[in-house]
Amino acid sequence: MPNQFTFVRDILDLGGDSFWGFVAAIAVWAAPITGFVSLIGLVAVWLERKISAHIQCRLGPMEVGPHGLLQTLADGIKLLGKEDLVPDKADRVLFALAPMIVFAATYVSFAVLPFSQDGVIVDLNIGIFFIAAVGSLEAIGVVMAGWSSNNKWSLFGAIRAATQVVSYEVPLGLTLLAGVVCAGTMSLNEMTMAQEGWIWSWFIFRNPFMWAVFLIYFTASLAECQRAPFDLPEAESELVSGFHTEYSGMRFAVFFLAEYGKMYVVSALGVVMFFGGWYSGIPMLDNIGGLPGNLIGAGIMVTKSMILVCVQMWIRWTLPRIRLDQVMDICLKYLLPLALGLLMLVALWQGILPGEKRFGIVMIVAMIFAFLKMRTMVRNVMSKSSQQIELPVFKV
Amino acid sequence: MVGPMSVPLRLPRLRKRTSPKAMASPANIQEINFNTDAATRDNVLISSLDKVLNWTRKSSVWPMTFGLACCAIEMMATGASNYDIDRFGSGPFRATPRQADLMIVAGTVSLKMAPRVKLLWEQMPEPKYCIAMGACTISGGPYIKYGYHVLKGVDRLIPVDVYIPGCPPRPEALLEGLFRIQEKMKYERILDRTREGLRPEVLVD
Amino acid sequence: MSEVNQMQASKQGDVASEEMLLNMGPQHPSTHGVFRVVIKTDGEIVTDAESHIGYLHRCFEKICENVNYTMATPYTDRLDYLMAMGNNLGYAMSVERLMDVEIPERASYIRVIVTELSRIASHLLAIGTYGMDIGAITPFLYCFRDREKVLTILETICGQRLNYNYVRIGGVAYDMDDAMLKMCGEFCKYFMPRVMEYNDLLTYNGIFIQRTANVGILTAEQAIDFGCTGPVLRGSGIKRDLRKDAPYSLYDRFDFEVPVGAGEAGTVGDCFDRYMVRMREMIESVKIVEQALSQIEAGPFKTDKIKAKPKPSKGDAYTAVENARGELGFYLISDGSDTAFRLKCRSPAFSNVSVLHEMCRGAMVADVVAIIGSLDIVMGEIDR
Amino acid sequence: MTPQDIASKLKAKFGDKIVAETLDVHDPFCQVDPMSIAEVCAFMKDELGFNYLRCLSGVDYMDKKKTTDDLGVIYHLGAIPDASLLFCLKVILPRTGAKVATVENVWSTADWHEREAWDMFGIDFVGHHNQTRILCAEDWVGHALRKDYKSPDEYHGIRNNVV
Repeated sequence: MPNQFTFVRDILDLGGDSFWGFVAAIAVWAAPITGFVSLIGLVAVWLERKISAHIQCRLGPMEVGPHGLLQTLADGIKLLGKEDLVPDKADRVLFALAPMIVFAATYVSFAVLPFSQDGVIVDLNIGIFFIAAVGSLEAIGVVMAGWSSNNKWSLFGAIRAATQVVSYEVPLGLTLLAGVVCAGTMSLNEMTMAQEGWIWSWFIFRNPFMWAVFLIYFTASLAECQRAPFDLPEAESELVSGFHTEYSGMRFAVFFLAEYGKMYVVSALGVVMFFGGWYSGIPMLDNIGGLPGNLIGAGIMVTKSMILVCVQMWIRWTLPRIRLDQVMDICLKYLLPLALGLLMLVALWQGILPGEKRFGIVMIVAMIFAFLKMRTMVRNVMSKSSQQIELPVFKV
Repeated sequence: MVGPMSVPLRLPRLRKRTSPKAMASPANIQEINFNTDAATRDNVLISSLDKVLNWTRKSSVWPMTFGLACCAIEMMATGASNYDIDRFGSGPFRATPRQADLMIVAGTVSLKMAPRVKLLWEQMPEPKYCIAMGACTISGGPYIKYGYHVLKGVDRLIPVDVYIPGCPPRPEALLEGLFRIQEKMKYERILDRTREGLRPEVLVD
Repeated sequence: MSEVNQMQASKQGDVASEEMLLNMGPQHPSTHGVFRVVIKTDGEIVTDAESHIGYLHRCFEKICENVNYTMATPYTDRLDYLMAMGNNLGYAMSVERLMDVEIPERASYIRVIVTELSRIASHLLAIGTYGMDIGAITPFLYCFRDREKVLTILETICGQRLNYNYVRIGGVAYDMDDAMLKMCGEFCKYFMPRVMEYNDLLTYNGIFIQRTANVGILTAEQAIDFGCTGPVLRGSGIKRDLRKDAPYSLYDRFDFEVPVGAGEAGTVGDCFDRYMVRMREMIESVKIVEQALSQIEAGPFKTDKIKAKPKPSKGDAYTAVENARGELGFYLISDGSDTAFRLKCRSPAFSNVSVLHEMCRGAMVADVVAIIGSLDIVMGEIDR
Repeated sequence: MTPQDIASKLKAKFGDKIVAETLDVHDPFCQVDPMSIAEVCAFMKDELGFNYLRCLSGVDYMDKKKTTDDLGVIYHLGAIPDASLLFCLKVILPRTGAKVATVENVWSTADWHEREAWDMFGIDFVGHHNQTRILCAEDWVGHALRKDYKSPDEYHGIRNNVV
């Protein structure tokens, strides 16, 4: 596939196999990713504060810039200027290293995330595998942070994080496998291209079991990001601030940035696997090609990912926190067997009807129907549960 | 006017608390005179950088979740929907002192609690600010006369920037206190160290 | 920290699991003030807990021995600052009992109205912060939104948002005019649908039920043994409410239920039961306010038999009222002067929280937070 | 059960350990010998149904003219759910070496109440498992609610005087 950004390739080729060429290539690619991660962090934090505020009948940041748009920027620069504290009895090396590792784990994932047809830095043929591998590095950083802080709350947070992240790797990996089975490739680019065409060729519609796989993926990814209701490692009401209790200033900001970066990564991966990546679902729009086509694709991809990020935030500000043993129950008793069963079903369907896209139309109709019925369904479930536990029912 | 680059750009330095006694001594005034020549003081780059840094600080004052008594309920009300301190960028109440900029001492400090208040203050990273919220933290309030176990004013323990009277102060009063802190931050010298820590009365032109 | 070092030291040997001492508070986001509990944990399981109080000891009883009866009223506000009207009422009633005076009917109605409104405000805060302890932050803000409405009414009546000093010895400080009574009625109409909103947001939530059901079970025997009262006792299934059992003021004129825990989601006496008791008590309070509004008639709002410096006759009496947290008692000894000889405050949360270590045993660290929240402690009252 | 019944039952059971009885006041009470308060309370709980200790207060009876300097402990007993069952027990103690038997084995709630009475009045509850200060700091000097208590000027280097 021809790469539009040939000047970068030129730089890569300029160096050839030499060390300095390698360094130059890294520098050229690192700059835009760094910018993008920071931008995602800025926007996502602002969105989070605004969304939470509007959920809670508040306004959220209003005074710093129009509608508080500059709020996160101000926060970031302020955190840069704060005193950098290392607790007296902390393990200084690990303490300094931990945020870097956590951030690196997220940061590296961006190398293989596709933005548009040609807008991918490295089109690894094992891209999905790569993301899963570096993603779990984060747990190491978190454990380092918790251990080195020499604070019991931090240690609690770190151990919880390790338990949770390692357990949820398993159902997450199985759902990733389901995506791989559908696409027949591990490359994220090729996986997206397998969903080219009308909206029903997206995997979530094409395969009747993929929507369930998506729900499991989304749940597991929430746990991977340590977002509510799985935010036990930094549970504010229990563990003060969890593993980053002792972190201040820039180091804390790095943790923060990594968290939002990770949210974007899992959302983008979900978009690639289930929602057709950079495809809009309308072939005419997707066939433009060239630089405009790539830009439109990148816009669609980022928008889709940010919508998923917003859903994560919506869940965070609605649900209470789950207890550790319940978190493990959900993972090992429900998600894992479900994911295994669904993987088999997905594979079975894929074996019977390998290239069948039109089934997606049926699924879309069914989903719209279910969505319309959902309101009454939820009401029914609620009234059933209210009968069961005899809650007060009032005339509204 | 000398160009901006003639002054070496230094890393942000922390606010230094110099005791007034040391500032007033003649030797110090000499030193200040030596440093404050017109060239460095009117430096455009540094003072505008200062403005930006001050703006960021005043726009994101993160308070610590530190409720002691009745005033804490009003502090919670200030963070809640009706008053919404988040509008001014002070929404994230941090549970740990390490990530907070502002300590709102909300409620009566007893003598049993006093060492812990001091510890928490010392755990906060610079630059840090303190609001004494309510009569009890200002002077002991209603407990000043017969309250054997009550600290008579939190300024006996830690430096206080803004006092908010009331028992308890209304949420609007707390917001006003926050604005006063922001006002204070607006005129701080961070990079322009020639003026750092100077009080108006010893600033010799 | 030494424990961490010990763990490091012990790792060369066999896999020995050691207990870890975890200090929670006095500055902790979910200890509701300055409560401190030292928990002994084995991993995430709590093996023992020890409560430490006194970080907000404000010498209430000493002050009351030094200032006259009228001047002591504002200090009672600051005991249980979430339901200051109830404290005022208890204190005023204890002095009135020693003085043997009758309170005008209108004053009693006003007392009931403001006390019940105050109870709603207190329970709203308890429910909101309980949601926050469990990890749901949004219900907290919804509760505060409606709590502000109560506070606005109370502020209109007496000019303060939190510590009212409104219920005075011999009546109330100011009369309530018709506009204020109308505000109360409007609030009652506004409030009922809101309760359904909290139910949708929190009570029906599966995670919330999972987190609170079968957690922190307090049996009825334990509750009585430790002197628990209020929603904590009623959550354990015992129908005890001083408003019903030993009616004071005008509570015998109103028709209301005493909700008790029935183990709807789990076992009787778990956190969910205590939460539900508070939820239902708000409804009952609204009912009482509505009845009081329909019954109140014109008349004096305070008795003219009591002067600015009341001097009760010599003697002692223990008077208890049902506050939002349970039985609030004042034991007053008078020596005939205008200053109390001794005023002991029996605070409900003091007894309620003393059972904490029994409830925490075998729970998880996250449950400790849920249990403390379900006890609904107010440190101003515990430490006095 | 009227207060008269309760008082007569106590008299019949304990004889001269019931020092005095006063029944025509707001809260009818019996005055009990300090060291036998525990058995009286156990009897009240097991036989008479007072399963609930409403309040335990320490009192310093020293008045301004210093006609007396006794300390006292007052037990307000009640029952759950029967709210009409009320009675009161009083114990009078000498100021120095005030000792009274603990009732924490009868009602667990007495544990903290007795610790508070120790903290505030210096009344020694014999047999209490953990008689430490509860409200004041652990290294606090003096018992604050005694009438002759003087507030300290300094605590751990923190000025505590008013000026």
